[in-house]
Amino acid sequence: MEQLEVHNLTKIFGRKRKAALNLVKQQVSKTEILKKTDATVGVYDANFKVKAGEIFVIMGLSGSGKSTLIRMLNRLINPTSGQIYIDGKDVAKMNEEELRQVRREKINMVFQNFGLFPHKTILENTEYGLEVRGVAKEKRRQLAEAALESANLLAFKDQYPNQLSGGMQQRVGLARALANDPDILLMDEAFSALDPLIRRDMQDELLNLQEEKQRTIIFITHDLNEALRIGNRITIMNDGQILQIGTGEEILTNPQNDFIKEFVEDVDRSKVLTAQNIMTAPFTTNIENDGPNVALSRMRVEEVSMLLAVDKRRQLKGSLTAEAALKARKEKLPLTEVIDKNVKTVSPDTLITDIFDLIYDSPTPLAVVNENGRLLGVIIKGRVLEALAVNSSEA
Amino acid sequence: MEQLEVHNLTKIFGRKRKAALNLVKQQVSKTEILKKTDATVGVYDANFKVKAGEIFVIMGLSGSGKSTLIRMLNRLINPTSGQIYIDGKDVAKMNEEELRQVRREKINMVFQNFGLFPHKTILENTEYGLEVRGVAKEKRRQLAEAALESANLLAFKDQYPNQLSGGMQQRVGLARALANDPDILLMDEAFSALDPLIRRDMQDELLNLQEEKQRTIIFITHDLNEALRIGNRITIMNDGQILQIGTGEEILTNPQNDFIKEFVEDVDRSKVLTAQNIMTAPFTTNIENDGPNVALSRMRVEEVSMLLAVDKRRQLKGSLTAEAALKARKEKLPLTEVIDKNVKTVSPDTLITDIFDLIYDSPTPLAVVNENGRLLGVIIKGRVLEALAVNSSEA
Amino acid sequence: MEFVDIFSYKLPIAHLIDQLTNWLTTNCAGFFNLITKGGSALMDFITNGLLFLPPLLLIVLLTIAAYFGSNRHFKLPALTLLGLLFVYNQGLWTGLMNTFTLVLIASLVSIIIGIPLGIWMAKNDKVQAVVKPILDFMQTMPAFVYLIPAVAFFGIGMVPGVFASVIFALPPTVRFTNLGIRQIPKELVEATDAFGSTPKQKLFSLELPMAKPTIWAGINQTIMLALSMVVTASMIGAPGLGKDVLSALQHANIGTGFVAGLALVILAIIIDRFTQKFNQPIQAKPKLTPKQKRKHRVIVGGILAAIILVLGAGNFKSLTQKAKPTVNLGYVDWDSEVASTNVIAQVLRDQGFKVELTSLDNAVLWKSVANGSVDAEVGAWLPTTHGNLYKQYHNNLVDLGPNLKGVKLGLAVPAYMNVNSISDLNDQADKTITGIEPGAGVTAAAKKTLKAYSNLNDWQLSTSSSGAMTVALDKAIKQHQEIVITGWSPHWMFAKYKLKYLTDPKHTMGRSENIHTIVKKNLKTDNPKAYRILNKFTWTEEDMESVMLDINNGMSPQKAAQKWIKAHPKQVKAWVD
Amino acid sequence: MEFVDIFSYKLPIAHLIDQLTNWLTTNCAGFFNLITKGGSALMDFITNGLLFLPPLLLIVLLTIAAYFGSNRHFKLPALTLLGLLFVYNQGLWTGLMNTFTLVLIASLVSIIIGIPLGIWMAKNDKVQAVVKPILDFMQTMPAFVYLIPAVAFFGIGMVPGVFASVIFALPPTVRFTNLGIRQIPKELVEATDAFGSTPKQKLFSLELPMAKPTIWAGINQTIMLALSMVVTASMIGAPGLGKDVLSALQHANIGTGFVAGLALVILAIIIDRFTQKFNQPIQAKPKLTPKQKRKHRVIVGGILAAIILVLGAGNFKSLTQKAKPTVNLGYVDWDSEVASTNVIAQVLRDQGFKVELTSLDNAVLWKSVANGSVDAEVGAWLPTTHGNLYKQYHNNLVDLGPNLKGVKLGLAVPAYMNVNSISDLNDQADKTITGIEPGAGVTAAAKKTLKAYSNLNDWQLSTSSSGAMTVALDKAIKQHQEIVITGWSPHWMFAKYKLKYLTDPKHTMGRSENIHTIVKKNLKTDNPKAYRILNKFTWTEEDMESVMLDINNGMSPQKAAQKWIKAHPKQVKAWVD
Ligand SMILES: Nc1ncnc2c1ncn2[C@@H]1O[C@H](COP(=O)(O)OP(=O)(O)OP(=O)(O)O)[C@@H](O)[C@H]1O
Ligand SMILES: Nc1ncnc2c1ncn2[C@@H]1O[C@H](COP(=O)(O)OP(=O)(O)OP(=O)(O)O)[C@@H](O)[C@H]1O
Ligand SMILES: [Mg+2]
Ligand SMILES: [Mg+2]
Repeated sequence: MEQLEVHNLTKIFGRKRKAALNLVKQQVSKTEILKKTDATVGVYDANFKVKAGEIFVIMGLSGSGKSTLIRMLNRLINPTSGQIYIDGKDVAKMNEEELRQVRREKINMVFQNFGLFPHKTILENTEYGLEVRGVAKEKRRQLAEAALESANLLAFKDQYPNQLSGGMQQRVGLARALANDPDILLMDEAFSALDPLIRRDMQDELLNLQEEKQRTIIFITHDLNEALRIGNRITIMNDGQILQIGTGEEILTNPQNDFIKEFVEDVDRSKVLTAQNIMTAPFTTNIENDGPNVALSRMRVEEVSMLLAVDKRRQLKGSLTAEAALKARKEKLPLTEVIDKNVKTVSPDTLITDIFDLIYDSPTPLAVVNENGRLLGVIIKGRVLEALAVNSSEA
Repeated sequence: MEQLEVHNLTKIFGRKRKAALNLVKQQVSKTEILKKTDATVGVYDANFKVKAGEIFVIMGLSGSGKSTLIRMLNRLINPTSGQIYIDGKDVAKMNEEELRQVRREKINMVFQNFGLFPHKTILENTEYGLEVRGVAKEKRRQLAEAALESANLLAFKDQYPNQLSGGMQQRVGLARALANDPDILLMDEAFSALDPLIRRDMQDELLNLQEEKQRTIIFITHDLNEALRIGNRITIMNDGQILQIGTGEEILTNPQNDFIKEFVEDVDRSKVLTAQNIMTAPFTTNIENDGPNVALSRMRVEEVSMLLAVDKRRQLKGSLTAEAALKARKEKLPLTEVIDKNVKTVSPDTLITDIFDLIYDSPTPLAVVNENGRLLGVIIKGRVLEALAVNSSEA
Repeated sequence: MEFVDIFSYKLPIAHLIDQLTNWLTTNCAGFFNLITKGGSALMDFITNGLLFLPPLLLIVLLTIAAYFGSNRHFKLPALTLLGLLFVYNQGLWTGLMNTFTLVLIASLVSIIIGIPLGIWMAKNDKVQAVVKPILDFMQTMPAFVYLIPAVAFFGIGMVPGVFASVIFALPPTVRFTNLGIRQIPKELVEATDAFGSTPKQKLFSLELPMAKPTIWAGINQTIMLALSMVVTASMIGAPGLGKDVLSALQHANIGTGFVAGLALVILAIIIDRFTQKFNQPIQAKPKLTPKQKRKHRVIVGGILAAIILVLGAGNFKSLTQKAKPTVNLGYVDWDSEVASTNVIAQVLRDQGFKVELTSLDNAVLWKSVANGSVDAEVGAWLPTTHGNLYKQYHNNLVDLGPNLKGVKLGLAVPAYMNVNSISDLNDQADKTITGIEPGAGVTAAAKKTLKAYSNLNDWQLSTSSSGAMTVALDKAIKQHQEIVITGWSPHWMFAKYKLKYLTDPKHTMGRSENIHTIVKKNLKTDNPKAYRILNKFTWTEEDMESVMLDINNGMSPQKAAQKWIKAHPKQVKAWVD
Repeated sequence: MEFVDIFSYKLPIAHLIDQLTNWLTTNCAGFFNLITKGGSALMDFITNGLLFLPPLLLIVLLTIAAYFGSNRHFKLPALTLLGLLFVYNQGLWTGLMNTFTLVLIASLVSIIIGIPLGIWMAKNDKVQAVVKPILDFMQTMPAFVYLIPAVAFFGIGMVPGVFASVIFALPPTVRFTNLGIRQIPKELVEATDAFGSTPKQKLFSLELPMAKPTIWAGINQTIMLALSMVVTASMIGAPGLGKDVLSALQHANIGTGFVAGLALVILAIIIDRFTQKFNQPIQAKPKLTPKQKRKHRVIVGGILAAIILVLGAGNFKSLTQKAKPTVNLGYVDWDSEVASTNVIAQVLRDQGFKVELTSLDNAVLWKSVANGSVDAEVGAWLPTTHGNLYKQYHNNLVDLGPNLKGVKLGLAVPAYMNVNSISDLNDQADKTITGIEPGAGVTAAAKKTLKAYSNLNDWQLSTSSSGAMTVALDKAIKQHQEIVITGWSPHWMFAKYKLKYLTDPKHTMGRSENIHTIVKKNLKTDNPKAYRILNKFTWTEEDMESVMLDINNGMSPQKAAQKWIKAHPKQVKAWVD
């Protein structure tokens, strides 16, 4: 059993729920159903599992049911049908006291509309979750101030929400949930009102926290780059239904239908794809075994003017140009003496965007090595550009 | 006089405004001022002009005063000091009746927090601006329905705002302002809650409308790509002050300080920069004048294996490889006979993102030609990658 | 010490106020008179309209309205029906209608003044600073203080009652309109501002709709306070339930006072529930389609038209009652009267008259014949039972003599009781005579009897109502217990049970009576033909009892009358020739 | 017809209520006594404390409190100072303090009950459905109805006053607490829910703070209504300004009544402004630094301590004062009763008794003597005027016989009217007799008169109140118009205006009456000396009128009584020996 499991979750808003349900089963469109029954399909038949420590991102069109889905997880909205298991217990069947316990201890939320209390100061707002849990006054002040500090709002702690800008309010909502340190965090467009810089900071913060302590996060966003940056898995919804669930790469490289393809079209692939995705097999020479002649003949065969030099354990040692090989042959030097040790290397999970800087004026390809120095592949300019092309047959 | 001019506009929130003003003049930081005086600097000494028909984008950190600035333009916030001229009249000095007239006829707003009326249906909300202006019932229903249609919400017209998702509510706010067809449109993060697809649609919609009828739009966004896509000029604010105003390219290529540089770091340059920005001077041969020898010597001098072939009027005719030139010399053919006419060309304003597809597997560089077929430059892979690199000395 | 002196000098405020009141009374008399005249004309208009409809009809109509108004739920109509029937049953109908008029006008005036004032206060802090203490003044200055100026200005009656009620009841509407508008979220106010709304547009499209729940709560308080002033208003002569309360309490009749108070409460609850309809949460109402809207409008229009029509009719009727070629028969809703009235009504109908039957309280009935609002009644028991009414009104009506001779009053007992004369009574039936209404003639006679017979001097007369008496009788006979009742015949109880009159050697129960026909003064000239028929109408106890029996067996009164007429063609012919 | 029967059977609700009251009174006496004792102890404690400080000192202290409380603005302290000085200047200080205690306790009780009830209603629709009609009931059931049960339960004094006030004043707090909580935006409720708040946490951290403005508006209404009940409460013996108002109005001294009312208004405005401090918009209050907070706490603590100290001191003083046997005299605030009661009170005082005078509504007074909360009264007009009260209570009190013989009831007219006998009346004064309270004896007599005289059978009797009647009389005489009133003497109107009684050939206005002394049942054993004096007390119409005249000329009743006693040593000696 995973930490969070959702089975056949459905929510219909309005009176004629049965009729709407029948129609949705017949694949009638949402607007059609609305016209006919005055009922809105919020979510229909959602199924997924989220592991502890995972960041699970939900994306989809406006009105596709993301908020409805996430709000059913802590039962702010009562599901029309379906089960929600948190640590094996069905939230949909809990009584009030159990539900309260779960909300208090396990699951917190950042609201799309912030949900700040207008009569409480920023600090008091941030303390709220802790207060509810009965944390002692001093302790909770300390935790809340720390959370505000990391949201860069400590200076404003004695102001009231209406004295803050939209983005600042959003960060207060964020700090309030984070201060509470829940197992599961539901974040409904939690970064939408933030500028790029602070947004990046907050993303980093989230990822850092995630390293420290494994939280399960359900994250709604409209920013695919953000989704790809922080999400372990991404799900895409439309008209209340889940269309695809997968890692960012899966979705990007293997969209299940045209809708998803179009949906991810605009993404900045350089921020998603990594060295690993675009590297090609390298032409190498084992400098511990090979002599210059072997190397030169190899170059001829492969029609290249350079090889990467590795040792027996495929540790990258440098690069060997044709000239250097010729020189070694002429002067009878071992290859180890002539290789250029200044090979630019990247790790396999370096983003393409970070490769630009290295590669654009580099005469040699970049070497991709893992943390042990083992050579995995090379990156050539053409491949970089090919990967960024949307319509290339394979990215 | 431009349509909108702002001179020395300043807004300080709180009581001790004088003291805060003195401090801000001494370059004391905003948080410092808040601590000392309990007053917040909203906007300090803003100056800019916006031409009729321009889309003027404001960006900046959360809390940097964007909303405050924009809300002073229609005087929802009264400026502490400064002038705001709309069509030559100072809004800051208007009496109530004049102000009402201006708000009704000239300037409309999309609110960051939507500002929908909970007791009115979507349609009634959308009609509101028209109703205020006294548009006849039938007419206004028609206009409002058209606006809702283009926001893809017509099906929901009889629902109430609290029955809609966040993004849908935002679109209602948008439709309400657009239905009113104002001269000046203030849009405070008007697309922030929209998913990528609908957001792109709405951007297109806005640009289309802008072609039909020249509106002046002041647009706050946190999405640099969006800013670059729709903005004629962009201004960047921090701590209540305007740091830089310029076209997207100016800002991207010539950020005035490190803050702005960092701010624009994350942008997907491939969607901003065009062929023009990255092309290099081409090595050409005038095939009407030059013979194979001239071409070959040129190749030798420039250390390239290929030249672009142009005629006297620098019309691109094709490409000339070294082999082809040798062949021409050998067989005494005119160069016109040996050139490869299949050169890939792009126009100067092609986005880099669209160049990827062409260039990644192209053995030759791309030629940049204008609409008259005149060769302007070439694009080589290295330059493409260099342009995308953030830290390259010049992009 | 100068200081002490200042305090020992009492400011002559009291004197000033006296002078002010005097000045106003003498100098603004014209103005006050105008208001008084206009006000009482309006209120008479409404009350007449309300009283024009028979209570039961009005109750049914209101129940139906409640049914449709509450989206066909059953709570409100049930409440309306039972509550109003209770009031009617307790004989407080006229009071209720008068009170309703008073409260209606007072509330309307309060709302009409209060909402604009509240709006003004909400928009302007200076106005608020000035108005607030005035509101405090209005609510805490005891009503008793301004009752007397109210009388000085407006005389006695409804108008000063409304004046006093408005002073006390106005403030909540003002306060809560103010509060409601001030509580509207700032961002919504900004949204209206940003579109350049005029204050008026802002008011009607944002402020009033959003503040509605709070404003309605204020109006509800206003209505409650207006109702709470009803008793006070009655001190200056405003008619209505307040008078009933006050009069009961002067006699320390807590129970009676409570019942009158309960009628007020019922009115309050019904008004509250009806007005609550306007105070639903913003989005609860389902959106109407244009068709439904049209239907809605037609219904509302229809209801309004009906109300206006009825009000108009009530007043038109009361203005022009003599012009109509109809015969308006009044009757008290007793079995014998129902029988006779229906027979004569049917006879008149057969002669081509339009006959209106109005069931009235006995005193009202006599008053109505006297003032001509009713043409005739055929159930005047004379000389004893209705003797005092006759004495009061005899100058203003015409007595056509008996239509049924030899009805009887007396003490009656079940036949199984072993007693035959009043003077034989000693300790039967717990020494209690079960009587009817305290004001009835037979009650007075029974009292006289108790005094006159020495064997009865430790007996008591337990008055209740005719209904209660028959219930008690039924119960006693079923259980074969002893009971002595005040009886009269014709009455169906004599047909239903074996009863016997006790002989009355001292004749204190009155010798046997006759049932007279009485008509309004100028019926003879207005409608000579009807007058002639009424004048000739005469029948016997058996005739009447046969009709009563039919009715008692479930036949409708009209049918029973028709049946009797068919069976007695000659007798009827004698009347109409 | 069965249907007809149902309606002629009047439900015996009135009877049931009477029985219920009786049952409660006898069976729950212990409980009621407990409340009464506790309540009056508390209220005495507060009032004594307040009255212990010299008024001027208290005024200054309150002004200073206002100054600091209002953040050193000048409006509130100025209002406090001037307002209270005015009250003091008008000699209403004691009344003010008593009223303040009454209103304070009534408001506190209302708030303590009302807010939880309102919260419960807001959370539970079923509770709302049940409570709402009860609130309607509480606000519209006329206070007069429950005054008598209140006396039956709690005797007379502050406690039943608080009881009556709470019934009327409680609903707004409940209603607006309910409304305020229901109006809280849904997204905020969701936010608290999402964090797993318990209902209690939700209440205190969200609902109460957010609903505060609305709840305070409700509390403000509660305070206003409690203040508006002050006069009513005084009818059952609650001391305070209400008494001053009532007494002024019984004499139609509009000005004096107005001034007493004004003192109430001043109290209202000061309370309102002081409580408004709690009701500021959410974010207006500047955040306090810890140091300020500490300072704040010290100040508040100091004030509380001071209050407790003063209250304690005041009560210590009053405790040490009590020793003498008390006699509690009740009276209706009519001129004649004021005169006689003050004379006998002064006589008793001179004999070493501590005498408490309580002015009461007439029905309440009789009830109070009957249940022993009042020892005696010397103004029972028998047999006619108070005949029915006598009949009701005669078993529970002792009639010591007349203390003044030969008072008179009758129809009276201004001397300029050209009519001398009731039988001469024909169309004078719009055929209207201006009467007093509907339940008064003279009203009943006038009704009888209307019936008995055939020339009056189209006349009507317009009942109102004694005060209203004298105003109407005054107005008529000023404008030299015709008026016929129901008169009785001794009454000052005969001294003030030239009036004449109309002769009454049929004696329907009642033969002349006597004024009796009545005492509670066991006075003879409880306080034989007082009983003896009361039993011997008897004087004449001239005696009484001489006292009345002095009072009417502005002498205080006590002074007038002392003067008369001084002038009639022998007569008084006869009473006390
Ligand atoms: N009503 C107010 N009272 C006091 N301070 C305010 C008020 N409104 C805004 N401020 C302050 O002014 C500053 C600028 O706020 P503003 O709303 O203009 O920021 P913004 O640039 O729109 O930010 P965001 O991108 O988060 O919407 C903030 O520091 C904020 O705290
Ligand atoms: N309370 C409600 N009553 C009726 N319909 C609702 C309600 N809440 C949401 N809906 C409907 O459910 C659908 C899904 O709404 P939801 O808020 O989940 O969308 P979302 O995916 O979060 O969109 P967004 O990205 O715009 O926030 C919408 O069509 C909306 O109209
Ligand atoms: Mg959402
Ligand atoms: Mg903003």
